[in-house]
Amino acid sequence: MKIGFYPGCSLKGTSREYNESVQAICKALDVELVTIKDWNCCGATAAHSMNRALSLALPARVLALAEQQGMDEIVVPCASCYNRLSVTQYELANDENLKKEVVDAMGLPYEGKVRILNVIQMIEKYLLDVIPAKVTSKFEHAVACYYGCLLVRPHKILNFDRVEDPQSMDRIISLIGGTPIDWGFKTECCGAGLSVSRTDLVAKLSANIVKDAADRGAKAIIVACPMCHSNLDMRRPDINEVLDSPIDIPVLYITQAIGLAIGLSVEELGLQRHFVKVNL
Amino acid sequence: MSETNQEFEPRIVAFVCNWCTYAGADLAGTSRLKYATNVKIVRFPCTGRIDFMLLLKAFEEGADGIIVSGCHPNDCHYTSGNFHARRRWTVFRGLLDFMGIDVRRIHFTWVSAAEGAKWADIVNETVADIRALGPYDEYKSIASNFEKEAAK
Amino acid sequence: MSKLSEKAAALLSEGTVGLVIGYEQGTHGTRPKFCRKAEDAATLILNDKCLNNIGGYLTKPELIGSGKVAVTATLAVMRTVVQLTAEHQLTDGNVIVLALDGDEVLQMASIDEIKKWLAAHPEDLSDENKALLSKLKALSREERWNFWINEMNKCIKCYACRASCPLCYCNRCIVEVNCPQWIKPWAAPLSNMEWQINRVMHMAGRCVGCGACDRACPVHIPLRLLTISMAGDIKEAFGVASGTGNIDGNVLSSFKPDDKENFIH
Amino acid sequence: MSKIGVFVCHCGENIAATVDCEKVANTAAKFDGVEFATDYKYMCSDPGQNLIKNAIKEHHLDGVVVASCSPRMHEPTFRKACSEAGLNPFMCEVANIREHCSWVHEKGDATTQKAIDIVRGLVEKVSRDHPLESIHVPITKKALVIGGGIAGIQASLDIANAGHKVILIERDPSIGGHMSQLSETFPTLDCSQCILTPRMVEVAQHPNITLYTYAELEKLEGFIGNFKATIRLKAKSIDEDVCTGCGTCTTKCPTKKIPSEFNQGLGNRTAIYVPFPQAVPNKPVIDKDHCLHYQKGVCGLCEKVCPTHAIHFGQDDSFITEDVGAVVLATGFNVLNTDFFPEYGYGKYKDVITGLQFERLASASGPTSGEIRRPSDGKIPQKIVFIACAGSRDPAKGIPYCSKICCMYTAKHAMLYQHKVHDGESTVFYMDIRAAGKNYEEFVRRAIEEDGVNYVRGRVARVYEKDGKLIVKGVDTLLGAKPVEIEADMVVLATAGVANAGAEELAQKLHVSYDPYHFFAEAHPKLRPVETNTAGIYLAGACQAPKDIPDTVAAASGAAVKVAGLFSQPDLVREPIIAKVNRMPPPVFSTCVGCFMCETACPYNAIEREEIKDRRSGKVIKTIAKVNPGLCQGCGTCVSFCRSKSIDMQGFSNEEMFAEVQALLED
Amino acid sequence: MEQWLGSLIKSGKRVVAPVKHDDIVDFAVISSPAQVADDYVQTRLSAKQYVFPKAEVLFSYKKDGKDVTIDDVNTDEFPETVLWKLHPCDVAGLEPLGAIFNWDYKDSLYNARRAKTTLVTFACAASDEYCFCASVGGGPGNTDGSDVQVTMLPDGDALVELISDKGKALLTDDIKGETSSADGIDKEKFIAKVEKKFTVDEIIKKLEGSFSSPIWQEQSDRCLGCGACAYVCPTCACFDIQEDSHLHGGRRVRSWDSCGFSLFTLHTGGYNPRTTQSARWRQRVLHKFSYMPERLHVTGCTGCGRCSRACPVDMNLVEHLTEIASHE
Repeated sequence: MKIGFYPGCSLKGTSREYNESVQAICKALDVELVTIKDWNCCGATAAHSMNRALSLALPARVLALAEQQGMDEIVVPCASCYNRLSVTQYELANDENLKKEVVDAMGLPYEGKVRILNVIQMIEKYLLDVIPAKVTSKFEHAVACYYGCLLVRPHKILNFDRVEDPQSMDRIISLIGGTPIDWGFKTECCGAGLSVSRTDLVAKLSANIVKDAADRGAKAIIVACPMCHSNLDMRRPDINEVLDSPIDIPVLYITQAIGLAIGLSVEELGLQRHFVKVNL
Repeated sequence: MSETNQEFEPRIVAFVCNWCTYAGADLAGTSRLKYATNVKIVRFPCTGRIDFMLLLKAFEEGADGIIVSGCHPNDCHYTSGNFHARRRWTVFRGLLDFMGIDVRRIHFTWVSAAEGAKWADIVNETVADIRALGPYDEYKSIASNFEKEAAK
Repeated sequence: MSKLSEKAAALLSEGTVGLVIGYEQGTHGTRPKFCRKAEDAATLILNDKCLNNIGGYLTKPELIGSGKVAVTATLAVMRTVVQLTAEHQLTDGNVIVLALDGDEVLQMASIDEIKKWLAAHPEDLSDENKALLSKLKALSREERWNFWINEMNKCIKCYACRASCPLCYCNRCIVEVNCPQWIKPWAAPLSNMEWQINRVMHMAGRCVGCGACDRACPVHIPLRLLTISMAGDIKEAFGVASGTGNIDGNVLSSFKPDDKENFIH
Repeated sequence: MSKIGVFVCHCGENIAATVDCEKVANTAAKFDGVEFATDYKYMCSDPGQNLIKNAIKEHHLDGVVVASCSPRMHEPTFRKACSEAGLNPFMCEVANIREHCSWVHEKGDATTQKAIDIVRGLVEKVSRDHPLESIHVPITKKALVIGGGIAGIQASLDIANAGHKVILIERDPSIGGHMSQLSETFPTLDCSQCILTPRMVEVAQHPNITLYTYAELEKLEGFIGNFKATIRLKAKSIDEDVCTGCGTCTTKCPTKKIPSEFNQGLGNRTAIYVPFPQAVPNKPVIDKDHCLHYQKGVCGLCEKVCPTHAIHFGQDDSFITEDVGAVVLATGFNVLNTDFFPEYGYGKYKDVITGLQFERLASASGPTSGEIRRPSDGKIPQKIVFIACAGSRDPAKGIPYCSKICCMYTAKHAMLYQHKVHDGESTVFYMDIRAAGKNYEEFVRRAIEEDGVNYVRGRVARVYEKDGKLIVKGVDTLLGAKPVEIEADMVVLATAGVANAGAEELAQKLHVSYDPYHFFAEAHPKLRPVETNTAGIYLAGACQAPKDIPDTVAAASGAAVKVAGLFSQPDLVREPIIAKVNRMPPPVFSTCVGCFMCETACPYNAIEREEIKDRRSGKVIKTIAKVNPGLCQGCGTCVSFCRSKSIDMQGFSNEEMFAEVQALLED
Repeated sequence: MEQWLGSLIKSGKRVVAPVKHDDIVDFAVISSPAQVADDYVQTRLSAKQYVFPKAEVLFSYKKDGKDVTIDDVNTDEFPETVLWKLHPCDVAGLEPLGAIFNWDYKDSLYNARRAKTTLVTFACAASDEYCFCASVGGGPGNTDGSDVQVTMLPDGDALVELISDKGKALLTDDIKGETSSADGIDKEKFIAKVEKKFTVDEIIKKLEGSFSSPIWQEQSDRCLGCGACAYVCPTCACFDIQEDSHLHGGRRVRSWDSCGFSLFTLHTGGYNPRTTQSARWRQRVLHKFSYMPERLHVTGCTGCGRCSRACPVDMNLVEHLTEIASHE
C-alpha cells in the first residue's frame, strides 16, 4: 500500500528518532512512504506569527507539489506540519481571492483536494487490523498518552478525535497490550515554542504534565509531536529542578511504542537518542 | 401629466404590501421626507396578493415604470406571502426578459415598516432611472392597434 | 395485428377498459385514434412519429366516461399522466399506460412504475431547440422584443396551443374572464403576447416539454422556446425540474426560505 | 354603483398646505359614479363624521371615499361612521393623500394632481366593492391544555375559574413538571412543594378540569373554535377507579434499581411506581420497559398483593377525541445533561452534576432527604464549585441565548449549601449576574454578603478528577486573569435551558412554527407573546423560551385570558377580508378544476376539499377547493396563484385592484 | 404581368398578394411585384381577413365624467384594395360570407370593405389531396365571383379574362396595348386537375335526419376544440363582440369566433346546449352543408382544404365528407 509522506524539518533535525521509527514500522507493516519531491518547510509557528501570506504559501506549495506528483493522500507525522497544512487547505478552500493570491505567489496550480492524515489517523485508517497479528512482545506498561495542542485544535478545521479528552492513541496503546491511564493533562499546554525564549515557563508547565502522569502511575508518556517530545524529554533537567523530586519516566513516540511491540530493535527505533533513558 | 419643463415626467405605479412597505411610506410621510410625485401607490394585503398580470396592465395603461415592494423575507405578516412572491417574480421576470420586455423598468425591493428613508430613496432612484430610460412607448404604442404596422 | 393491437383488443374485449386511446396513420403523419371496440385496435401504431399528446383527452370526462381507460404512451404522454395525477386530475390506477420496449408491450398501472420507466429513459432538449434558444438569448433586448412582437403579430387567437396542451384543462380559461378583462381575447399583437405570457406562466413547473403547442400552431410561432426558456430559469433558480409530478406543490405554490434573489435590492 | 360620496380632508394644514383640497373635491365631483363631493377641515372630528353620515342619508350614497390620512389610522373610524349611517362599512375606502402625498411633496399642481389620481383610484375601487358581512364562526367553549407543569396548571385553573371546561393532558404519570422537582424557590426560598401541591390538588378537584396523565396529543384537526383533538392515553396497567393509592404494590415490586427520572437519575424507583410522594393523581403506573412481567412474563407480584385487584396487565393504549375551541401549549423546557460538556468530562465524573440534580439533593423528598451528599461516595462535599452559563451564551455550542434563570438558581443553590454545610466553601464562576426580577438582586447580594459564597468572575476551562478530588481550572478576570485552581468535592453545572424533547413533532402536529432551538414561535415577540400565528393556539411558559416561575405563571394567566376572551363572545367575529372560491349553478358548479395547488400555497391550511355530489345518485361529480372562513387570514397568495381565477378575495378582489390600477394611470 | 401589377401598386390602391415568410405562404400587403410568392398550393389563411378582419372596431366612445360621446367608424377611410393572385375557392368563399352578412341585417362595415375590393384570381396551377373544390360546385378554373381571372401559360404569357366591369376598369390603357386576342387557347390544359369525390346534393341528402347519427362521435373523437379550422376557413363568418374599455372611454370590438370552442354556446345562466365536441363538429358540418343551402341557397364550403391542413389532429374534411356520402 503506497501513501504520500511529508517529513517536515523536525523529523530531519531534533526528532530524527521519530522519522526513524515511522520509517521502521512502515517498512515492517509494508507501507511504502513516497516522500514529496522538493518539499519545503511548512513555516510552523514562526511563519504564521510573522506573515500570513507566507504562512499560507509555504504549506500550499507542499500541497501543490503533492497534487502534481499524483498523490491524493499524504501522512504528516509532525503535529505542527499537520496543523499548518490542514489550516491552509481549509482557509484557501473558503476564500477565493486569498486562494488566487497564494496561487499567483507560488506559481503552481493548486486544487486543494489532497487528504492530509496525521500519523494516528494513518494508523487507524490502514494498520489497526494489521498490527495485532505482528505484535511479538506485548507493550505491557501503564502509559500516559499526551496529545498536546496542535493535534486536536482547532477542532472545526482538523475534526480529529475529541477535543478535551482524546482517545485515539489510548486505543492504539491498548491494542498493542499497553494500559493507557486516565489523566487530566492530555491536552494541556507544554510551553511549545517558548522552549528556547522562556525555558522557565516550559519547565513549569511541562512539570505539571510529567508530575500528574507519574502521580497516576504512568511508566512512560506517549506523544505524537516533536515539540511535545523535546519539551518533556530534552527539558527534563529543568523540569526536575522545578519538581521537589526528579521524575525519570521516559517519553516515547507512539510509533516507537508500536515498533517495540512488533519486535523492532532500539537502534531501528532511535530510542538511544532520548535524553531520558528508555529502560522499559 | 403635465410635461412641465420639457423634461420627461415618468408615470410610475407602486404595488406595495399593507403591513410593511405601505407603513414604511407612511413613516416617510410622518418624517416629512420629500420625494418625487411621479409614484402612485396601490395597497395590497400582501406581496403574495400581487398578480403578475397587473404589472403588464400597468404598462399597457401607460406606466413607464413599476415598483413592487413588500416585507423582507421572514417579516411577512402572513409568514410566507413574500416567499411565494419572490419565486413568482423570479420566474415572471425571466420570461419577460426572454420576450424582450424591459425588466429594468420594474424595480423589485423589500421595504420594512421602519425604512421610511429607504422608501423615499427608492422612489427618487426609480424616478431618475426611468427618466433616463425615457417613456415606454415601445409597449404603449402597440397597446391599442390590431396590426403591428397599421395603427388604427 | 401487432402485439400492441392485440393487447389493446384484449383489454377491450375483457372489459378491463372501456376505451383505448392511441395513434393511427393519418393523411400525412399520425393522428389520435379512439378504440371502443376490440376490432378498432387493428390500426393502432406507436412510434416516434406519434407527436400529438393524447394525454390531453384524459381530462375530458364527456369523452372518456368514468371507467378505466388505456392509453398507448410515448414518453411525453407518460410524463403527462404523471403530472396530471400529481394535480389531482387523474386518480392513480385509473389510467393504464401501454408502452413499447422494442416490440414488447409493457403494461403500467401505477404512477411509480411510470416514474421508474421515465427515470430510465431521460429525454433531453433537441439540439435544434438548444441552438434556437441560445441564438435568441444572445440577441439584445430590443432585438428579442422585435422578434417576439413580429411572431405575435401572426397569431390569430385560434387557441390551438391551449387546446392541444394536455395541462390546459381549465373549464373556463383566464382569457374567458371578463370581470376584469385580464387578456383581450381578440387577435392584436400586444394581447397575443399577454396571452402567451399568461399561458406560459401557468405552465411554470408543469410543462412536460411535449411540443404539442408548437406543432398545433397553424401559423408556426415557435411557442416551445417560451416554456423551454422558463423551465431552464426555474431549474437554475430553484433546482426544480419541470413536469415531474412533484406532489408537494407546484414550483410557484411552494418555496424555500433561502431561494435566490439577485434582482431584489 | 352610481352614488359615491367623496370627502376631502384638510387635516388642518397638514393636507391643505400643499394640496388644493377644493380642486380635488370639485374634480372628484365630476367623476363617473360620484354623487356628492366636498372638503372639510377635519374629517375625523365629530362634525366631520356627521358630515359623512348626513350625506349618506341625504344623497342615499352607496359608497364613500374619504381622502385624508393613512387608512392604517382612520379606516376603522370612517367605516364605523358609515355603518352608523346605515352604509355597509366595507363600502368605505380611505385615500391616503397625507402621508403618501401632501407631507412628502412640495406645494404645486403635480401634488394636487397626484391627490386627484389617488382619489380617482379609490373611487373606481369603491364602485366595484361589495357589501360584506362579518364572519361568524361557532366556538366550542372547551379548552385543551397540553402539559401539566406550573404553566399548564395555572392556565387550566384560570380558564376553569372563568367558567369554561378544560382538558389538561400530561405525558408523565403526574402533573407538577419541573417545579415539583425543585427544593426551595428564589427569591423567597419558600419550598416549591408547599406552594405547588395545593394548586395540583385544586386542578385534580376542579369540576371544570378533566385531567389525563400519562397521555399525549396524537392528532389535532380543525381550526379556531372547532378543533378536534385525538389524545393517546398510554396504558398504565392500573384501573384508576378501583386503585386506592395504598402503595403496597410499589413496596413489593422486586425491580428496584430503575434510575428515577423524577430524581434525575440520582435515586432509583420500582417498575410500578409513583414518581414522587405528592404526585397527583397519587396512583402508580407500570413502566412496561422494565417490568419483569411485561419483559419476561414472570413475577406479577403487584397483581397478587393488590387488595383491590386494580392491576390489569395487557392493558393497551387507548384513544379519546375531544372537541375543543382553543389549545394552550404549556409543554415546558428541559436542561442539558452533563455529557454535553467535553471540558467538564463528557458526563463521566459522577460528582459533576446539573442544577436540577442539585435540586433533588437539596429537596427533602429527594434521594438524600435534603442533605447535600456526593453521588459518588455519599460524603458531604466541603468544597463545592458552581459553574454558571454551562452551555448558555455559547454560540460555538449552538446555544447563543441566555437561559435567564440559572444565575438565580445558582445563587439559591450556593445559599442552600451554606445553610446545610456551615463550614463548607462554595465558589461560583460567572460571566455576568443577571438578576433582573423583583427582589432578585437583593437575593444574590444576600448569598454573597451573608452566606459568604465566593463569586469569581471567570470561565472554568476544565474540570478533571484526581485522587477523588475534582480539579477545577478557572480564572479570575477581576484579578488580572489570575489562574484559579480549586480542588473541589463536587461541581454543579448551571446547564442551558433547552426545548423539551418532542417539541418539534408536537409543533408540526399543530402547524405551529418554532425557532431554530425548537422553542415555539410567538405571533409577535413584544405585542403578542402568548399567541401563535395559528389562530386559536396559545403559548404559556417555558415552551416559548426559558422562563422563571413568576414569568411562567404570568404568561399562563395571559394565555388563559386570551382563551376566556375568545370564549366570552357567542361566536368568533372576524373581518370578512378573506378569500372565496366562486360557485356557479349546475352543471359547472365552479370554475375551480380541483388541482389544489392553492392548498400548498396557503400558510394557514385554510383550503379544504369539497366534494360536489349528484343529488340523486350521490356520485361525486367533481372535487373543488373551499376556503375555511375561520382560518383564512386574507393574505391573497392563493388568489393571485389560481390559474383559472376561481378564487377571489373580498375587499381586494381582482376587479377592484384592476380598476384601481387603471384609474391611477388615467391621464 | 409584373408591369401590370407594378402599375396597380403605383396607382395607390392597397395591393394584397400571397407572400412567403419562413415556411408559410399568406396574404400580405405588397410594395413590389417581386414579393409575390409562387410554387405553393394554398395560402395558410384565406383572404377573408380583408373583408372581415380578425379584429375590427365597430364604434368607439369617449367618457368625460358623466357624458359620453360615441363616434362611428368612417367607412370612407377603408382603402381601395386589389386582392391579387387569389384562387377560385377563395373568391367562391365570399358569396356565402356575403350571404350571411346581408341575411337580415346588412352589415355596413362588411359591405363597405367588399365594395372597395377587386378580386384578381389565378387559376390553380397545382392542387393536393386536401383540395375538393370540384366536389362542391367549384373548380380550379372557375370564374364565378372573380373580377379578373388569369391563367399562367408555360411560355410566361398569361390568359386574362376580364369578367366584371370592375375587372375591366382594372386594365389600364398602357397595359391594354400589350394584350392580344386569346381565342383558341384551351384553358383546361394549363390548370390543375381536381377529382370529384361527391356532389353537394348527395351530402345534403345524406345529412337529412342525421342529427343523432353515431357518425358525429366517430369522426370527432380526436377534435380538440380549437378555432384553427374556423379561422382559416374562407366562409366562416361567426364573430364575438367584446369591450375594450378604459376609464376615459373605449371601443366595441368584433373578432372572429368559432363554434368549435366549448364556451361558444355557454348561456349566461350557465347552461350549454352543446357540451360534447361531437355536437360541435356536427354543427360545423350541418351549418355549411345543410342549414346554409336550405336557408341561403349557398354551400358554406368552397373545398379549399385549408381546415384540413391547419387541423392539429388531422380532421380531414374531404375524408369525412366522403365517409358521410357513403354512409348507411
